[in-house]
Amino acid sequence: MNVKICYEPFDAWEEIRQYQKAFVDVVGKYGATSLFIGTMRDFNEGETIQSMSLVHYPGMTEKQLHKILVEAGQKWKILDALIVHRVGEIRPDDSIVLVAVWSAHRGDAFDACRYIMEALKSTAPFWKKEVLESGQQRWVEKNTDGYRKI
Amino acid sequence: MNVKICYEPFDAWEEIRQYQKAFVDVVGKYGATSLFIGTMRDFNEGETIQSMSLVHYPGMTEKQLHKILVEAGQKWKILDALIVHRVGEIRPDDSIVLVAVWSAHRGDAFDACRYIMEALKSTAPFWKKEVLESGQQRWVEKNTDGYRKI
Amino acid sequence: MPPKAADYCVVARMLVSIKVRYFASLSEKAGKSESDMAVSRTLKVSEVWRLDTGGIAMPDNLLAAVNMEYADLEAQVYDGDEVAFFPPVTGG
Amino acid sequence: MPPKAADYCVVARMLVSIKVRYFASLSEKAGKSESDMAVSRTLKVSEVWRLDTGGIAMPDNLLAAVNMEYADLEAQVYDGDEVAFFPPVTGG
Repeated sequence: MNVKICYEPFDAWEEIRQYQKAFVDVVGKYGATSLFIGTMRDFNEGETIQSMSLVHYPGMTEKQLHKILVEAGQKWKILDALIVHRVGEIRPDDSIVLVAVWSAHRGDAFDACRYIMEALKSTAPFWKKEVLESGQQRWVEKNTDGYRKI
Repeated sequence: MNVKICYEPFDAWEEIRQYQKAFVDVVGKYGATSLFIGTMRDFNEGETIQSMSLVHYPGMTEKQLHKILVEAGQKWKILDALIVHRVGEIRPDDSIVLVAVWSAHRGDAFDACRYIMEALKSTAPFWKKEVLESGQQRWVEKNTDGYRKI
Repeated sequence: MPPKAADYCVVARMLVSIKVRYFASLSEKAGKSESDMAVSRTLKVSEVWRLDTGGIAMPDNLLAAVNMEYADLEAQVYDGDEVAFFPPVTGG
Repeated sequence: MPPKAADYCVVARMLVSIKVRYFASLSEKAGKSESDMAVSRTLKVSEVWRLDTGGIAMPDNLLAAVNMEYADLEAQVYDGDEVAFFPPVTGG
């Protein structure tokens, strides 16, 4: 299980491909991979967003993300899991987060991937500051609950 | 929304990357991508599996998969969705199925991806015949329910 | 203009062509993967099975499709239709 | 061997060093992103906020961590600890 913080743009597909190359011992064991990729949109709460600054708490972020992966591993049967999260100056269409879970069966992979994503959104110390079209900046105040239907 | 049947091995990450290249009109609009990849395991029901033959009903398969995508689009707000499914002779570690859903928010992407996968597993006309270590062949009799905890 | 007697005769001798397909374990059970039936009336899906397989017992979990859409065993089959029989699907 | 009076004196003059960090909107509110406090006793997290910010009203949704783990505002802070204050997280 691995956590990676990226200071530069990352290619989610390439990250996964590279990570899977090291999968010598679980080849043939995993039947299910569930992934989530969060991508920067060019709109939020009715405004056009030019760019975004993503700050984090180095040290606590990694600690908290590892904790989330361990918790997911206690709740579901997972073979491996990966979190990649971007920080720094972000542009629309950049990947912000990648969560991947590998398991023998799909129920575990889906549930664990979603759990990790929700736990990350509500507890991992990252904060977004948006730059609006006008150049005005604003902190994003809170994340929504992804399980709730909007 | 697109459906693709592959007669040869496919690289899930490359399929996605290529598919996203055509995303001119939704760039900046999707904040969430949920993916599922089903991979061939080398074991099933207590037996080692050498290879597998995946047969389908050409014509009905595509029709049924499109129907599933349309239904998902009626239930959730999705911007695009893709299903890639392999048929033919399959080896352990080969990708069998890829489901990808793009939407503005993660709740819709997660829910729709899982729905599509479960609907595919229970209604799309594909059948697996496993070749065991002994060379003996057997048809897989039924798929399990991926929402139920095993 | 009222139809003439000859027209009725043509109708009575109508030919209903049905394409039948079997998939996965059912093609092994039926001993064929497809056949073309020609009958003189429309049939129910279950009758297609009975006539085309020569009366092989219908499996409990049999699924059927007419023209590539899932169909009930009681559904009616018309001339030119394609009827398929298969076991529970196991893709994905 | 019982402690000597001199040892008690040393204990009474103990120095508690605490690193304080502020993130996101709270670093703007506090006017700093970090500071080093030196006090003569252990403090609760809420006291660290009060003393280090000079009494800025505590936001309702304030979150705190001690040594990079979420902590209650009533939690005790010891010498060498790092205390962080931040608003609700918005990553992902």
